[in-house]
Amino acid sequence: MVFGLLKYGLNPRFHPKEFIKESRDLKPSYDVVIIGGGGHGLAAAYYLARDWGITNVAVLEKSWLGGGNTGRNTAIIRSNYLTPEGVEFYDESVQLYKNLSQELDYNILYSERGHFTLAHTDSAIRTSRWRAEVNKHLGVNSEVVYRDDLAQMVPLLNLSEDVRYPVLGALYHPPGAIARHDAVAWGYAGRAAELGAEIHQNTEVIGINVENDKVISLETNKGTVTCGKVLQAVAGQSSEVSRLAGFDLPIRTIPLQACVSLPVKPILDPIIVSGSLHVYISQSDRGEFVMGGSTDPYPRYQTSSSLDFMEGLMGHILELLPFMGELPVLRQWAGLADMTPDFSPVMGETPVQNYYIDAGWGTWGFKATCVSGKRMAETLATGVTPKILEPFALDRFRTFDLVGEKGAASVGH
Amino acid sequence: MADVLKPSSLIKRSFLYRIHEKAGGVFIEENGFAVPSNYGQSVREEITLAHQMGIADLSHVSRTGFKGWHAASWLEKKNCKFGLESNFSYLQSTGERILRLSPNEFAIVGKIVNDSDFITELNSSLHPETDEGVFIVPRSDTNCWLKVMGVNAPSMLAKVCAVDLRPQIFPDGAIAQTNIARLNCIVTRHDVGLATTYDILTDCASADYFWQALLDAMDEFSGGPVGVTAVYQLAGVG
Amino acid sequence: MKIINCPLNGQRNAQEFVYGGEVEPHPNPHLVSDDEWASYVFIEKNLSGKVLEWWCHVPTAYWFIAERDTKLDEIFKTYDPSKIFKERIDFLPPEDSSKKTTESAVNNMHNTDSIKKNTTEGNS
Amino acid sequence: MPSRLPSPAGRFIDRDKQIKFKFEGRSLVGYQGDTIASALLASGHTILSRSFKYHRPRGVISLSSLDANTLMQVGDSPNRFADRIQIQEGLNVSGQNYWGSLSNDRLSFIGKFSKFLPAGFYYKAFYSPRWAWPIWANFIRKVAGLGVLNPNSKHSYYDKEYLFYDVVVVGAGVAGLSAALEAALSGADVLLLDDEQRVGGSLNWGRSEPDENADITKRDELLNQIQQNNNIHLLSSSSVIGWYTDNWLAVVRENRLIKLRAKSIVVATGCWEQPIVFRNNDLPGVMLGSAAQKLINLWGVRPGERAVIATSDDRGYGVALDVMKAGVEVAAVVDLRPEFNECKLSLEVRRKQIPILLGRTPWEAIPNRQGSRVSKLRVAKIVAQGKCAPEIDSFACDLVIMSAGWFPAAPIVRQAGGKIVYDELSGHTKITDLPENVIAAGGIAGHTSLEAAAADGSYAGNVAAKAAGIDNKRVQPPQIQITKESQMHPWPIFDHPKGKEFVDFDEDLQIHDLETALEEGYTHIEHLKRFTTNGMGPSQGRHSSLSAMRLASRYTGLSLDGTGMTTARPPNAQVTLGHLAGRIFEPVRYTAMHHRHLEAGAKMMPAGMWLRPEYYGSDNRRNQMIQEESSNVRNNVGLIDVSTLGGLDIKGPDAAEFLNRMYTFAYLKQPVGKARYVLMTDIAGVIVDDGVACRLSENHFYVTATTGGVESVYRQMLWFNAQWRLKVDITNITASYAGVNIAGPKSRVVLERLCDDVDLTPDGFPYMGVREGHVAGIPARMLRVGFVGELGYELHVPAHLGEALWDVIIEEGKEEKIRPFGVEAQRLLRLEKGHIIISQDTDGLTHPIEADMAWAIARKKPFYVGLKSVSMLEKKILTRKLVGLEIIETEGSIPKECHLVIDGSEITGRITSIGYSSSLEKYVALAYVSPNQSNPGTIVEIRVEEGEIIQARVVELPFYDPDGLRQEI
Ligand SMILES: Cc1cc2nc3c(=O)[nH]c(=O)nc-3n(C[C@H](O)[C@H](O)[C@H](O)COP(=O)(O)OP(=O)(O)OC[C@H]3O[C@@H](n4cnc5c(N)ncnc54)[C@H](O)[C@@H]3O)c2cc1C
Ligand SMILES: NC(=O)c1ccc[n+]([C@@H]2O[C@H](COP(=O)([O-])OP(=O)(O)OC[C@H]3O[C@@H](n4cnc5c(N)ncnc54)[C@H](O)[C@@H]3O)[C@@H](O)[C@H]2O)c1
Ligand SMILES: Cc1cc2nc3c(=O)[nH]c(=O)nc-3n(C[C@H](O)[C@H](O)[C@H](O)COP(=O)(O)O)c2cc1C
Ligand SMILES: [Zn+2]
Repeated sequence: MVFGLLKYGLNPRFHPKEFIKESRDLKPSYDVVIIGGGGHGLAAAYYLARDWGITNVAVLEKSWLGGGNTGRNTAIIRSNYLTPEGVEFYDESVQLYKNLSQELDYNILYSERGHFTLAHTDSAIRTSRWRAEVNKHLGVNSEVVYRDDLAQMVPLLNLSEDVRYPVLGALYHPPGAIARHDAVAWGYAGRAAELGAEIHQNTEVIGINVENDKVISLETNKGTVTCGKVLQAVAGQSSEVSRLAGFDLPIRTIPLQACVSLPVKPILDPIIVSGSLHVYISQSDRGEFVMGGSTDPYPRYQTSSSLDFMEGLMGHILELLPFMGELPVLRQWAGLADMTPDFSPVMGETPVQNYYIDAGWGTWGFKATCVSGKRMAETLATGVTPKILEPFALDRFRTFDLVGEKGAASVGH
Repeated sequence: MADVLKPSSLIKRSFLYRIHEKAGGVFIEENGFAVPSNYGQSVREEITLAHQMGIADLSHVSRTGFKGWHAASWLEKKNCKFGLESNFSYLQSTGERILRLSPNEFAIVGKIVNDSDFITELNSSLHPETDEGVFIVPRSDTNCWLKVMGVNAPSMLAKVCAVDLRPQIFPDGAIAQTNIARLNCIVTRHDVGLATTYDILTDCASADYFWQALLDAMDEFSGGPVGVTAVYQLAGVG
Repeated sequence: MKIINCPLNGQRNAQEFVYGGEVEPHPNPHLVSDDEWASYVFIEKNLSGKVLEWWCHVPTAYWFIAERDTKLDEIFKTYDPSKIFKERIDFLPPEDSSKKTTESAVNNMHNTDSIKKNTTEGNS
Repeated sequence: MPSRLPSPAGRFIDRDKQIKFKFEGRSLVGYQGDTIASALLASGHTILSRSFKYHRPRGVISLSSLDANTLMQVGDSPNRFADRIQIQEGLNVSGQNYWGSLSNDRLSFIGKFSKFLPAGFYYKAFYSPRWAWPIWANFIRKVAGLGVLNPNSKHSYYDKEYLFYDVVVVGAGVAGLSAALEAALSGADVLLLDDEQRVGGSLNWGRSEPDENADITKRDELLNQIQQNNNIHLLSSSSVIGWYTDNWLAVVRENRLIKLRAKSIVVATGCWEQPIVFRNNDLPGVMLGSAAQKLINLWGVRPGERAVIATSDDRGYGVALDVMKAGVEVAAVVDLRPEFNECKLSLEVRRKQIPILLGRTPWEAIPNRQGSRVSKLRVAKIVAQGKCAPEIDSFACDLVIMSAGWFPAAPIVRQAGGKIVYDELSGHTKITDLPENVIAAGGIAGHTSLEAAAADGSYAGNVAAKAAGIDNKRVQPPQIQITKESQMHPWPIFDHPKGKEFVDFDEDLQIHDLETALEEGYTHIEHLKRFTTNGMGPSQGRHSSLSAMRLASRYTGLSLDGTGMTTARPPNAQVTLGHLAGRIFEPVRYTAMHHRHLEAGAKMMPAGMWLRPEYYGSDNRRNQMIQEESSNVRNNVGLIDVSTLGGLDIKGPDAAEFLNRMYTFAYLKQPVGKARYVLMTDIAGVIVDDGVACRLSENHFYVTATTGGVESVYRQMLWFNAQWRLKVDITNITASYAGVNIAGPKSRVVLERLCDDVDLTPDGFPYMGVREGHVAGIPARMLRVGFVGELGYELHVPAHLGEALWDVIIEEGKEEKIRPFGVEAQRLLRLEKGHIIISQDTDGLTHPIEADMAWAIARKKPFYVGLKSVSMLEKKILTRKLVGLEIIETEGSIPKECHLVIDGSEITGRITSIGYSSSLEKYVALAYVSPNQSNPGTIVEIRVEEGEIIQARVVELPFYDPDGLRQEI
């Protein structure tokens, strides 16, 4: 509400109330402990309280909340996945996102832009069609568009045939959106705390005590906490934390970088992605271009920036949008993607009882923040994995029941 | 005009012959290939170019390769002379060079003129049934061979190659197996006469792309293509 | 950009290399359970710290092994795979597995002291 | 009003060279060496930009680049720092982010509402009711952004260069010059870089002595020595935009990106002068001391007529002397320190009888009537941290010079791991935690006098040479002297009841904005940054980070070190997408016959790194051409270029054993002279490649691989054998061989004319036979394989003979109506034969059983790469199966590849390949269906565009010539 702002201006002595709460001391015990104060952990805390009335909850964040990938991602939200499992899952998230500002009473600046995944080869056209067909089957708006349509819809795009990889068409997904990534974390944190959950920053889990295959308590840099159930949602640190609980994961931690340009007057409305050229780009409401590409060439637990990333990325962007050559870059950064072999997340039960996992979000997990928070909360509260999460169980890597998103996900955000 | 040699009249063809034709190449026959003798300039001018910044296509000159766990001992038996150091090129008394690419892999490049039978003989003296652990690598087809020459060659290469090839760092005979303009290359420093020279062996299928990329990089040094006549003269063999 | 010391080609930019995964002995499919095999196929150690891994120098298609700290992104050592994989490996069914199997390589790998002596020192 | 000073003022300008340029459509004149900003000020323009949010008028603040106040549109280039770009003849410059004109921006009304728009206001508004948000979003979007990108602009020529040095010195002030000299004297190969147009750093414009020439004399002496030293290479106008792993520096110099590898680096980038935070400190006419000195000394511009100088250290007195020299009247020097510090400069100022006010601060700048420039400064007494007494002195002035001290210009050292540590009592900073081969020197390292900075530079040069592996004896580091003149003011932030005390100029943030955010709980410095956007603008916090830290530290009670700084990320100076892209190297591979295809009118398509003919003929006749090409193969003879197929030579005593492990079929007993299909699975049992293996001799196989797959197949083979240690040699000979497939009933006739050393009779050279012989005198590996299902031969010849081979076959085949065919016709022909194409008819999870290729798996061998996985997958219930479909007569739409097979509400599969078979006169397809739909005769439903349902019948494969008679004749 615009009038909400009046209080700031009309009353000189107005002091806003604390929205992101200072953490108190850790209690000795909680019903649920969530490891990781990223979007996923915070959303789970919120839905535990809202949907299930479970409020004796602590979110333990080793650094500052939202400072992991949630604070580093390019904020693309869409549901045009390839597998029916994927489409259904991400679509539920998109529906939740649409109302999230109202739900949280906090504007996450959700903005529908339309999302184009460019195809430069006929095999990419085929995959686009496959996705479009599966999407339509499940009621998600996606269609394949060709060069002529593209020329109308995104006139800025270089559709020349004289480039190394000419654009042949695209998968167009009108609901594709961006949001203010930080606001999602803050909004969930603020409301979760309001409902009673505790958020402890600078609190790192350094040990997990398991007895008879059941989690008992957690060791942190601020002492031990016993716990009923635990949700691990630590993205890039997934393997390290699960190892504390005694099991390994099908995950590689690989840096993923992104960058932002200086702001210019709005010129590009939709989100443009090219899998073959490894780029994605959108223009934010501040006028900056937010740009990213594929993951770094090798795994590491380090978020340093690299020059080769920028060189490769810009080469490809200028093939698509040659007029951007004179645009200055403002900043580059990196996050830690937790990549799975089938480009799909790992959610649900683990070999350790009462210990649940939410991981494997790789380069695409921001858009899933709402649904995974909501459904993981449900899983913890009821002890039953909801149907929508079943395909993503950790056990699929034992039984060879992989989710086939790989084909669609080379640069999938 | 009847006796003007056209590259397509011969069956052996360099991947670059159309580029040479477009650049005004005047062709002579060498080793079964039509080879640009010059590009319409005088030999003197092309020599000057080669001293500054020139590029020549030597793809017609013979070359071969051997590898395998017994390749070194086999080559030694064939009177080839080379040291233990890998990534170094060893000059043979007959004028060929042996590029030791690894303990077990060798590339052999022929002399630029009077290309001897050395390589043909070496190739045919390998008997796969009996010579265990030695395998031939068809270098003359896998790779095209370009010579990048002149005082500006190091600066030009510094625009397209991330390895330090400056003369004081990269001595005559040194080899770098690396990337140039995103292509895998074998670069050897083989000075020709007084001209700082780099021999580059790279993917023949990308020769077209590679040649253009180098021409673009040498533009600021006013570099250009040099015919073989100038190269022969520089090498003192013309 | 990271410098990687290729045992064959010396110090080169990381761009000349591709990463090849953790060094993990290829189990003999006849000697492992389905679960063990599935875990070989999909599960990763993904350690934050010191690891042993495969790298390939692309221009020479040369595979080697590196000891790297994934947290500091520092490479301590690189060496030829023959330092670990010394002998021929066969994957025979149990009846005739009197011949060598992966076990020897596994032993070599854990016996890293013997490796250290003969290695090309990497940059750090 | 600023104006140009008479000659000889202005060390960077050449008054003999006048340069005309355009600003806001009007013609202006400046001199060679002028930046846009200096030329504009010299001609009396004080408003350079409009602020991001409130559209307030802004002038220069720092003149040290990355100053958001100087952002301008230069031709097609948006957001250029006018304080760094030199004017050139004809340059077209304009202001940004206004509606109306730069001097009269109609959007400046927004500033009136600033109270209602605290930091992060957008998180609290606009979203309710939900329908209203898109409207608001649209409005916000309209007013966003600064400069303008021209969608039609061409991108200019950019390139790159790699350089290597023992020691790289970044920053050529007194410290950098001294460091370069010392490192070079130690024997190092040195590169000295500076982003200014001339080296010298603050020696070019500063005044550390009453003698106005002392600094420049020092600079000339050092430069002279440097120029005599052959070990030093000097680059000015070169900005280091980032430090990256292993001392890899990115440098922007004109249109070139230089990538520098340094054994060691000396960072001597000096310090950034810090503003005082007081009301209206952003008005044009309020600037930093260094900016005023630069204007006067570098560009000969008088920055104003009457000045008040507010300072918290002795350098401010040097500034006072400089402005007086430039004919500016100094109304007062306002010293924030409570006591007078006697030094040469301050005594000189006092001697000149300039009023000096101690323990005071600027409290409020008052704009002139148009609001375009400062006209008065109100000065108040500091009574406590950030608090002032009510009594005020007022000074009429059009220039306010401010300095709250100097803060290390440390992004490079921080990217290299260094930390800035504060001594809160002395206000002093130093750098710690640097790796051995990165050395901070001079001002950045906390040395505040010229002598100390010079000595520290020499020391650093020495250490750097040592770190670069050059043996030398070290000199002693100079001691850091903490004196009063070096103090950084601990709290130059003065909260005004009416606000508009700007902390961050880029983002229009006032003290109040940061306080609100802190109260709302965004107290972590990273939260404070992100919530308020403090430090997130173009100058990346150069002038605002320190104030934000102070405010956070006061709120939380943590020390400055405990509060910490936000991460330093590249770029540290302006770099464009064009610079980073450089020349775009996209290698492309041509087969030997490439130009023949073009001459024949082929439409080329990318295939991996190669280009292949898709079909021959014009776009509008595509389908017709494909049909004609394929039926010509069926009826006569066709020729296709297959050079791009991967080729691998596998040799040695274990060659057969090796293939046996890599591929699913059996190869140990494959006869010499025969070819056999190869199918590769990865360790997860997924199909990844296929081809044929030809046994040329007992120990030699020639194996083909797919065009896109060969590189990774080759690499995988080497990787496996690095572990297995089989006696085998693997060579990728893809490029060495050009290949053609001559196919069709008349292929033998044509080949017979060209080949006389191979028995081509059906018995002499049967189906799946392999021979070595000559075709038209060209040595060839000859394979009788039948991907397209006709009599045919694959001929593989040395690449340099490929074009001649093509020519001669086309010539000799004329009589038989030979014509080239492209990839599309081939796809259709093989579809009729039911052959799969890996990655079209398979996907990232397809295993051989699903692809109906169990026949290609040898059951008795002990091992192949995917064995265990395939057998585990075999035990599972099959979920899909690849089958042949024929489309049942339709009037309307034809399914396309990847249209879905539907069973009720279920997706059971999809079409992977489809085409019209003119031989069979119907559409045929390969498709995945559910196993219960896979029996021949089953009718399945396919949903096509617009939801229409098409029926298809499952049929046995292959569609065409099921007994393989045609390929085996
Ligand atoms: C550059 C980049 C671009 C991306 N772009 C997109 C995109 O456009 N769209 C999209 O959908 N997704 C995108 N992603 C992916 C997305 O950001 C992530 O998948 C998502 O944010 C994961 O959220 P999370 O809450 O699981 O993890 P995080 O936000 O990373 O939170 C995990 C938290 O756990 C904490 N933690 C770790 N270990 C411990 C411990 N031992 N104890 C306590 N706390 C611990 C961490 O400090 C961290 O704060 C992108 C990612 C990156 C890096
Ligand atoms: N008298 C004055 O007004 C005044 C003002 C400031 C400094 N000083 C003196 O100067 C001494 C410091 O000298 P110094 O040599 O350390 O610093 P300096 O400021 O003199 O020189 C630093 C140089 O580095 C350049 N630079 C900064 N970032 C760069 C980048 N990313 N890429 C390329 N170049 C970059 C700057 O343009 C500048 O030329 C201090 O001790 C002080 O005595 C005097
Ligand atoms: C969508 C998005 C937009 C961003 N926009 C800006 C920006 O305008 N200015 C800025 O300085 N940083 C911007 N950042 C980058 C952050 O400053 C920061 O680099 C990032 O959150 C990673 O944190 P780190 O650099 O502290 O490691 C943006 C980040 C994201 C994810
Ligand atoms: Zn990505």
